[in-house]
Amino acid sequence: MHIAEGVLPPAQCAIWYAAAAPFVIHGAVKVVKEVREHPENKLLLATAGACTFLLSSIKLPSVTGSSSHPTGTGVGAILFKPPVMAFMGVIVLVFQALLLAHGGITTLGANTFSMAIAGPWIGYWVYLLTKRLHGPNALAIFLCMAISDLATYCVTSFQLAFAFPDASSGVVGAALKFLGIFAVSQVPLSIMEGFLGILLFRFLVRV
Amino acid sequence: MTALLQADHVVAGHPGRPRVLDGVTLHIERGTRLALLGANGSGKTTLMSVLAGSLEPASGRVLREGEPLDWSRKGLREHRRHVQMVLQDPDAQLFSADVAQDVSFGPMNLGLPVDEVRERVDQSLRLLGADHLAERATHHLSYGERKRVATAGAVAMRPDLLLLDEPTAGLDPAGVRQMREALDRLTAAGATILMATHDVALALDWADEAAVVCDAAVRQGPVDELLADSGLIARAHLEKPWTLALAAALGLDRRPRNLEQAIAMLTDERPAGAHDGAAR
Amino acid sequence: MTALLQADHVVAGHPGRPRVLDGVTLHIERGTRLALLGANGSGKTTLMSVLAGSLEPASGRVLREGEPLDWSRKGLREHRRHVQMVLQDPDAQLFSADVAQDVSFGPMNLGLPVDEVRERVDQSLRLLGADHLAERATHHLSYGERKRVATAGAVAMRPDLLLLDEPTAGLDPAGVRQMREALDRLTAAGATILMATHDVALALDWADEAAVVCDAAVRQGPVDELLADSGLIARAHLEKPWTLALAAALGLDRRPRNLEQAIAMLTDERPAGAHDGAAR
Amino acid sequence: MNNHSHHINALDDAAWDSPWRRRRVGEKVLCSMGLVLTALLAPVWPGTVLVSVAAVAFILGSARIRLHVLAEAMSAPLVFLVLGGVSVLLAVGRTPTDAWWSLGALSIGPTSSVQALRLFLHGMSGTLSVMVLATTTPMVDLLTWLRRFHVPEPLLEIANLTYRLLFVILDTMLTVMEAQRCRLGDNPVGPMHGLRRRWDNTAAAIGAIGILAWERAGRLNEGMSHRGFETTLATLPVRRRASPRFIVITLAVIAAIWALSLGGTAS
Repeated sequence: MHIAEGVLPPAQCAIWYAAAAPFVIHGAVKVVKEVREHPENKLLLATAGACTFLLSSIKLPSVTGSSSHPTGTGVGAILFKPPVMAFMGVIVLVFQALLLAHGGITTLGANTFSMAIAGPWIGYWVYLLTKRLHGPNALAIFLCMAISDLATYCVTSFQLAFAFPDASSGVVGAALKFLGIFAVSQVPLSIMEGFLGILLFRFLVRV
Repeated sequence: MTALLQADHVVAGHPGRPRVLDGVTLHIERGTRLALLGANGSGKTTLMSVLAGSLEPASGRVLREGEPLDWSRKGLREHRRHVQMVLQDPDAQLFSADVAQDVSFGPMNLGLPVDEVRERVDQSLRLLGADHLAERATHHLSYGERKRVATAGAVAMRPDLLLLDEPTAGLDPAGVRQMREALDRLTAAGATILMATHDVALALDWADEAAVVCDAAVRQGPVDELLADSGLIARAHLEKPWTLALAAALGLDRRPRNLEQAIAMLTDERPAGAHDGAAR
Repeated sequence: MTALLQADHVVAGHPGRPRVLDGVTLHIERGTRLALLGANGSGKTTLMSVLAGSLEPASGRVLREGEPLDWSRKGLREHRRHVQMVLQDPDAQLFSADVAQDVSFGPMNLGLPVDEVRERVDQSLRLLGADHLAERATHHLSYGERKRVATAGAVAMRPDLLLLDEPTAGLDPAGVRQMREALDRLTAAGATILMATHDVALALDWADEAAVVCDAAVRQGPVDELLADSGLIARAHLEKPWTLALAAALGLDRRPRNLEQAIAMLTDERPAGAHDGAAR
Repeated sequence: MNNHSHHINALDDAAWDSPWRRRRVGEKVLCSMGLVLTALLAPVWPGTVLVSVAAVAFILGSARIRLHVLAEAMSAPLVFLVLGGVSVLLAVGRTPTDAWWSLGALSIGPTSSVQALRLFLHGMSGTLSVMVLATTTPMVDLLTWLRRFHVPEPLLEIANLTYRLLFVILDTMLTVMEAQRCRLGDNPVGPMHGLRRRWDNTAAAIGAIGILAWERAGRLNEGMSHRGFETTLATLPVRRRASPRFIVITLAVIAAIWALSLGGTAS
């Protein structure tokens, strides 16, 4: 679920760009350093980017009909660490905006913040925390995937709420409204993505 | 007689090219070996997808045993019990860690009891000459082995009709030989096979019938007749098999299908010593 | 005379199989068309990687114009100006989505001025019969077109020697024809070509010399001589080209290399009317 | 998923075949982003409508993109905009005094409907403006163009490789999915349409695609080292001729939209 082009007012576009920039620059610096040392890693990152893009093109039908799809950022956070995902997320989001008309350029900052920063970071923290508490691996993966998905959707809902506060109940009311509407598709989706994550890692271990 | 599978005035394609096939009619009779010939991009794979129930035609019908194919979920499940397709690239068709597990994929989806699944896996690997590979990891197989295992995965569904896309492409001579032996075993076990191939010599030697895809349509007929037709060959951007080209160049009115028959033709021929070999 | 490129008692392999090649010696003279033959997994690709400077042999040497290859970064850079390899799978080589940009990669890497790069790109696409593709997207090309573009990428380096891995595999007859015409243009333009292939008939028709990889070693010689050697063919899991098999079966002491020569042999032969064609 | 992948190709194909392919990327970016900013900043009425009209005129008229390509591309954002619009339209909480309609906590009033309309119009005109770029400029051209802004080369190379691998892996993905369908992977026998097995099969498919993608990347890496790849992937810049006329038209259209919008509100 990405915010479409034109939907956010200019000031908020700028704020989200500013909020996302440090994370993305941090990630980009890491990526540049990484591939200077290991040029062959360019391809691995590109593969991860391409796979994330394609995974997001697996559309699951949802009640609201909104574009609900697995974000895959949870897997990426575990495999590549969140800073790298912040940068790769920008590439994927630009591709989605220009190849699928999904998301936008002025809303890129906001979408990056929700999908490529908040999602992976929160998911990754939960993953580490679960491991620290000696939780089973499968649980850690499930929580990472599901919660990174949920975090993305919560942040997006708040972003929309700031832009379109409810006529009677303000930002909080609007946030609840967006959370409610998108919950119909996003909550089951994030649980499914969590299970998919477990199955996927189980499959990868076997192979 | 009703054909095992039949395409009836099929029009099909994809958004960028909606009429890759434009009114294709094809009959596949039980027990035939049918070679599907055509240049790259002529629509061979599109036609196979339509026959396999993977691509619904824009117009026209697909009939199995005379019954129109039902494109619902249930109808397709039934169709795939009878018709199985094996794609050219084996790698993208093997999605399990080991060979036996991969071959069991189809039968497991049919919901069969474990014992029957096991028996089917054994039998199809045996038919493909791949029983010694059962416990191997799929990514340790050679290209030729992967091709045979991918085919075994389709054979395990016990289909009446197998649609094989370029089963010998990329194989070395030994690999081609093994694949052909496997196909012979499958035919002996009662399978009807359609094979799409670029290799006209193989088609002539193996097939009974041929279907040539050309200008978005299909010409079907005895394989030696179609492949001897220079006009059709040129239009379809194919090549005449050397045995037929040789016979034609020598003015012989025969259609040898392979090296042995060519040798027989020439040894029959030579004692006569006549230059006008056309007199048969 | 010093060979353009030479492998001298090369032992090479990979961690899982350290002696894929075990004492291979091979000479490539300037201006020859050399066919590299062998079954899948025999070590053809390993040998080509060694010759291309991509895999350092465990022992033995590679010599270019008599000088041992310097395996340092700098030495390899120099080597690649002279020797270029094209892999079988074009998608393993084409990294840019734009054809002209992709072909320009090698020359740009050489640090040439932009105008010369542009000229080289144009010329190599023209040699490969792919000039009309310059502005197309790589992912819009057919398999055969991608193969020719990948080859153009190597040709743009203006190498003395081209190592081509299965340049015609997977192509339809028209694609094979186009690739052969391109190779003829390259030879005419002065390139020396080594082609690894499974297609013995193609090798016999195209090559001057052959090198057969068999039992981790290489036998080199005139292509018609090696391919007529039934013992070698069997050991190397190859197949005799039909023209040679036919001549042998008819007891003719000739080695026709293609359909035309076979026809000529038989029309020369037939008027004599003798059954013992061996008397030539 | 099949349809969706064609959707990936639809905009990309249009961009490669576009008559504007030979235009300088900077000019197209100027046109597209100029319209986007106008859509965002100019008064909603008639600014956004004029921007939409101008964008459609550029796409269908000047760049000769086929209508159905644009229509298909717009279908996904349209769903988002309608949904977003509806959720803004319905206010929740205490019904405002000027509400036109209410049902329990839900209400529709002038404030919420103006907001909803604003969201919809901004979204439509913004997305259409971006489509000016998306339907006429292949991603590679855009990435090559970004070089002049001193974006670090490795980052652009990664983006370029991502784009190339996208189509290679898409092919693999479609083949894997088709092979699974053939063997009833999406349609197994069992309770709830074989739900349990469908999950396993989906995971197997995604895992297989991932592994094949990984292998492909490894092979491409090897192929590139054969071609002498060490650190950078320098390629030839494409030559394009500047078109002052195009720039003038673009600026004139944008200026006209501003004039009409501001004039409209002033009067």
